[in-house]
Amino acid sequence: MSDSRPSYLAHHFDHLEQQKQSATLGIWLFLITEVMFFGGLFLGYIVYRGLYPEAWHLGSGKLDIALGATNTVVLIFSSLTMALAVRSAQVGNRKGCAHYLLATIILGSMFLGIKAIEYSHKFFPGPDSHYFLIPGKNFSLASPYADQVQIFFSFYFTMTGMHAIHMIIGIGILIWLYVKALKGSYHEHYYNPVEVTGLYWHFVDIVWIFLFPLLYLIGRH
Amino acid sequence: MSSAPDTSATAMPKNYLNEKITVSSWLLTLDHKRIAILYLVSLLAFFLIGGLAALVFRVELMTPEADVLRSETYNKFFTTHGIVMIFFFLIPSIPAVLGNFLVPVMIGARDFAFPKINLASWYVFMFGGVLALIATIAGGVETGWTFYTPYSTMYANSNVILAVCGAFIAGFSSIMTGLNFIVTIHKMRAPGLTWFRLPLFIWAMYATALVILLGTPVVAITLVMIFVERAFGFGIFDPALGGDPILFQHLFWFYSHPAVYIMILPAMGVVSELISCFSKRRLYGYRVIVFSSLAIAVIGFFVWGHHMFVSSQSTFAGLTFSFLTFFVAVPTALKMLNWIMTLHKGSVSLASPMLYAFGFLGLFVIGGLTGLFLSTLATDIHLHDTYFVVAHFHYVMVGGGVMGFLGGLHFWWPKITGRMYPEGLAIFAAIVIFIGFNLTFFPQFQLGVHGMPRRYHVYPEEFQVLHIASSTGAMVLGFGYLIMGAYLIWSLKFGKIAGKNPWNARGLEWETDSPPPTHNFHETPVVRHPVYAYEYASETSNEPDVQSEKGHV
Amino acid sequence: MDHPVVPVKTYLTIFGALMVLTALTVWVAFIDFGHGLLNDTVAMSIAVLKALLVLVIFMHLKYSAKILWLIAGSSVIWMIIMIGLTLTDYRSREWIESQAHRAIPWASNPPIEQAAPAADDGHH
Amino acid sequence: MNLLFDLLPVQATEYAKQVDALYLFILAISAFFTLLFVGLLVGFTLKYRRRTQDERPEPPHEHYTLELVGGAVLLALLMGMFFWGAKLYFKAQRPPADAMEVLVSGKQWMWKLQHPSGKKEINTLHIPLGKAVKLSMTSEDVIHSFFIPAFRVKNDVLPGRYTQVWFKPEQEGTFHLFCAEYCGTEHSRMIGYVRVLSQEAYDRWTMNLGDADETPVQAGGRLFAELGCIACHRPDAGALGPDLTGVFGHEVALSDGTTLIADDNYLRESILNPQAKLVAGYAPIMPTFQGSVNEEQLAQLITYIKSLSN
Ligand code: HEA
Ligand code: HEA
Ligand code: HEC
Ligand code: CUA
Ligand SMILES: [Cu+2]
Repeated sequence: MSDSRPSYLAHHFDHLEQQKQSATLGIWLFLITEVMFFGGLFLGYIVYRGLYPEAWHLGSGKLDIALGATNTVVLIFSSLTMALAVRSAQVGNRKGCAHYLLATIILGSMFLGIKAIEYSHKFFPGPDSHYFLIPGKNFSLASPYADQVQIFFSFYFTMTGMHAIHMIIGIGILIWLYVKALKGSYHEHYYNPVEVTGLYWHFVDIVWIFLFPLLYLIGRH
Repeated sequence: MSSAPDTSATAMPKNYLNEKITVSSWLLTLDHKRIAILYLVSLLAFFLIGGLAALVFRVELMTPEADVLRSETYNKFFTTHGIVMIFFFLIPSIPAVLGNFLVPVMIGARDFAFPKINLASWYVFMFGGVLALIATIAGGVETGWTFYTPYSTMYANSNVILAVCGAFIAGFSSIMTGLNFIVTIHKMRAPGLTWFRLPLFIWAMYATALVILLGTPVVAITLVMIFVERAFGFGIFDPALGGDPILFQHLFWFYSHPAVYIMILPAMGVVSELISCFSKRRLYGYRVIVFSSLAIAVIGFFVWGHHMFVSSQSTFAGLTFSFLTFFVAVPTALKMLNWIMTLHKGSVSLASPMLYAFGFLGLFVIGGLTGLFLSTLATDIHLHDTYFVVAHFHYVMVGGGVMGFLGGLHFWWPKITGRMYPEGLAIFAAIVIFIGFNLTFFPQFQLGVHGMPRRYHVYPEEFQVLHIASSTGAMVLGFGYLIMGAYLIWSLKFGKIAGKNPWNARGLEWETDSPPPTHNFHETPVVRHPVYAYEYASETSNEPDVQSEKGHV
Repeated sequence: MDHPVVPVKTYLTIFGALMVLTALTVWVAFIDFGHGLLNDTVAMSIAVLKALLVLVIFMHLKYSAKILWLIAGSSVIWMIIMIGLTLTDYRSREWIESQAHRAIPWASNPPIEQAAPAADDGHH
Repeated sequence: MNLLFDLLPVQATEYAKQVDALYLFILAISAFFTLLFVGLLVGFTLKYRRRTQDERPEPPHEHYTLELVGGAVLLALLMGMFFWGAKLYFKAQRPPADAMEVLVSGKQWMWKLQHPSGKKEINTLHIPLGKAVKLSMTSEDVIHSFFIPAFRVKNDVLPGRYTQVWFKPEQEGTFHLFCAEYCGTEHSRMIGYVRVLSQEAYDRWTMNLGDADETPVQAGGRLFAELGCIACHRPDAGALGPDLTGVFGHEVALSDGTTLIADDNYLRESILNPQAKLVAGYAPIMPTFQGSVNEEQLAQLITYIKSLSN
């Protein structure tokens, strides 16, 4: 068997199919752990929202819905380009794969850029506003619920922060894939890394799909 | 016991140990067997650190007054002891050492599905371990291993940040190992090795890996929350803002209760192997044991609130969790039953690994049954946070987990190193450890029932007698471990050559050389018989074992 | 058993659907359904729908082995176990502390404040 | 007591005896199974010990009757433990209505206690024999836990919340009081005693030292006036806030349509975070008193409000 082994088949696997299935199974199992990881945050969110609904409405009202919605669009768009990158590799379009990866990287970075702008609004609320929304000693908000709103913002920053860290890691991996894709490493016989990264990226997208309504859209009516 | 060919040949055939022996060939190895050795050495170091910390505070506890340690130091010591023993010794112990070594060999694979991730897991583990050690030894953390808020986030010193990071990072290494196990067991079994031909050790690893994957991320995010609250002043559990410290406990125990099954399931797997081998027959109710492992893994996630009966969670929640807790006892009890019934009409011999298996059985029964006092609401109100709990969890973790680990280590030692240890000394050490253990922890039940709270540095005088007994036991126990360490190290160089299958056991791992060659098998094995087919000569042969035909006396 | 290649058109359709749902969820958030819970339910249903679209098409679940469905499903189930059992605590705190003692027929003591009379019939 | 020979610690309450009965029940079951198990282990090992090197016993049969029956029997035993334990647990959760209330405040590393008479003490709790006592507990910093082994009671003491423990001592004497939740450096020194005195002795003790202090109810009433609560909470028609007479322990209708029974935690929340649960028919104008009252004053205010319901 050894003479017919392609270079991208690792020594301990018998055949490509086994290697491919292992990779897919592995990443899905990893995604379980991600669900539970964010699940812990969702649990905290739900408990406190149940205890302090008004504070949650107030806090949510302080978020910028336009930026949040834009980011949702950007991220879903990046999921599309990611899916197309995988597809290009599947059909052997090496160039297309690289291009779509690049597009995904750019969209991902856009998301982070917009997130950074949003964060900075909380850090530097501007001369005419009377609040400072970073949790901690200096947190200030003229409201009887200020304390509980602070908990809301602790969750806001932890959740979006954890999400952003996932994005950053994803973009790092994508850049590495992009470099290899430029060299034509991924093609119809071997595209595991692209597919696996794609699954991760879509998952991060799904997390945002939930974060967006939970954080931005409550109590708007 | 062994029919090992007593060759005086000093040079072993080419194997994973002697193939290449540069430092980098070890530190950059992708061979699961070498990674297992890396883990073994590091884990023993952690065990030593945790154990010595225990010895020091046991000495302190010999008198009711503070004489050896200051309160602060005492607290740092038991915290170090708990964190190191749990996160850096017992949780990884069997999976990362024996599991790493054996899973691919037992299923006839050349390696894990993801060897690089496997190596990374060791580095991640060491990185986390070093962080935690810096925190606990250089600085000192004094929160207890449970990190309860608001103490940990608002009052304790800031080394807690480092310790939390250490535990967080170690979690990743668990996850990597667990992931590798599941994928490998699913995708890389040798031809003929169907699910119900898998050795029970593999099943135990599989169940453990499930718990790891589902539980560990939750403790990770919990530690992140502790981290942001402590480091950035985010209000998450802070009661002054309306935060709820009980929420932390829910999150923490959601992982940490299942984690106790991460510690015990692998030991149960080892014990299944030992009992089968030293009774020379298939286990009674093989499938029951398989499904009880899975049941424990699943039910283990429903019971965490039994650590919080007096925490002032709602009365109804206490009731629910108590009720659910009793259901984990059933699959465990069934395992016990099956092990015993395997001995019935078996062919039982008491080699040193079997002694550890017996130690496990005897001690885990006590540990498990005392768990029932704690899951019963009214009795737990009294016993919670007393030495009764301390005794309970040492009986299950040391009496169960560590005994299982040592039993497995002895059983597979010849496979791992290619050499036998001196059997007489091994039996002696096992007995010393058993006696020392009971002397240390049995008196603690009595202490607890009489109200001695845990994590107490100074205590009322009437408790002293039992504390002295316990401290003495700890010395005996330490002495037992010392003998064991000594002869194991001795055997590396001077032990008798073991040969392929010194115990006449069944299982693919015994069909290859000891120590195995780098890719485990010279050619891919094909399994032809049910599991534990002691009636056949070997797992892969077509011939029934000639010996077994005339075996019945 | 390679995944079949999904046509670009399918991807685009799904993308379109996701965009529409995003717009919908924002729009709907500004409508008052009278009861806050209803707003939440709608928002979460849309989010679940979106997630399913991503899972099934973008993540190829539709074309994958059963085991991957099992994995995806069990992760959600486990999250529900965690959240659900924790909520048994939060949801029942006031319930039991102030009045629900009565609801447990086999517990015989009178409840804290409602002294003797309530205890006679023991259960409502 | 002698730790070496006494199976159980002092039983200073009726409840302790009941808990111990359950304890002995589980102990008996445990002893039975341990002995059975170890007996079988040793017995089988001796009886079926290996006689020849190449002995190969029959593989066991695969049928599951033993497991099924065994599992069912165990489950029955376990459910017995559960119900018995739960029954006692409910008892421990529900103090009798006539219980004397002592306020407890935990603080690193001491117990502050205050009696209905207003008498305060630290780390030693004097209580009369044969009288039900209920402790309303809260913490000023971290989590502590109030533990009296002789009474078999224990409950965590939390910052920001009230928890309770109750008991009815039936034996005079001095018993240990421990902090059972790890709370920092001097956790092991956060201990004290419970002194159970005869009623006369208790009264004498109260008289001796207690005359200078005002009762919590008195103190609460004074604060109620001083802090201006009285301005809004007057029992007349035009008052801004609801009349607090008879609120405690009774149903309150909230503005979101739900109702609840006013208990300690509700009163506490109403004072510290008034907007959290609005009483139906009132505007959200009550200011928060977070920061302007300390734990002790808060407890006194609440005791006062409770006294309005008697
Ligand atoms: C390896 C680790 C391990 C294992 C396996 C277990 C197993 C069990 N544990 Fe334990 N436990 C711990 C480690 C472990 N525990 C630790 C570390 C703590 C303290 C943490 C801390 O606070 O620091 C703890 C604390 C702890 C508590 C909280 C106590 C308190 O703080 O107040 C409770 C309460 O229910 C409990 C219950 C149980 C039960 C019911 C089992 C069951 O799984 C046991 C099942 C086994 C048997 C029942 C015995 C075998 C059966 C037979 C011989 C047949 C006959 C049996 C019957 C009659 C049923 N444990
Ligand atoms: C796996 C887990 C584990 C293990 C193995 C141990 C092992 C021991 N523990 Fe454990 N213990 C815990 C987990 C563990 N513990 C936990 C989680 C806590 C709670 C912490 C908290 O409250 O936060 C605790 C708390 C705890 C307490 C309660 C402290 C308190 O509440 O104040 C006590 C008291 O006696 C104690 C004693 C011991 C002793 C004497 C041992 C002995 O078994 C140790 C014996 C070991 C040695 C003496 C090492 C010696 C080894 C050698 C000499 C050589 C070997 C060398 C080679 C092989 C090369 N431990
Ligand atoms: C400015 C007016 C005002 C002051 C001053 C005030 N309250 Fe109130 N209080 C209200 C109003 C209005 C409500 C009803 C709406 C609500 O629940 O917030 C209320 C509700 C309450 C309730 C809940 C009553 C119920 O029926 O359930 C309590 C208890 C209470 N107040 C205690 C206090 C105490 C103690 C103080 C002083 C330390 C105080 N209040 C000071 C206006 C006031
Ligand atoms: Cu207070 Cu321990
Ligand atoms: Cu537990």
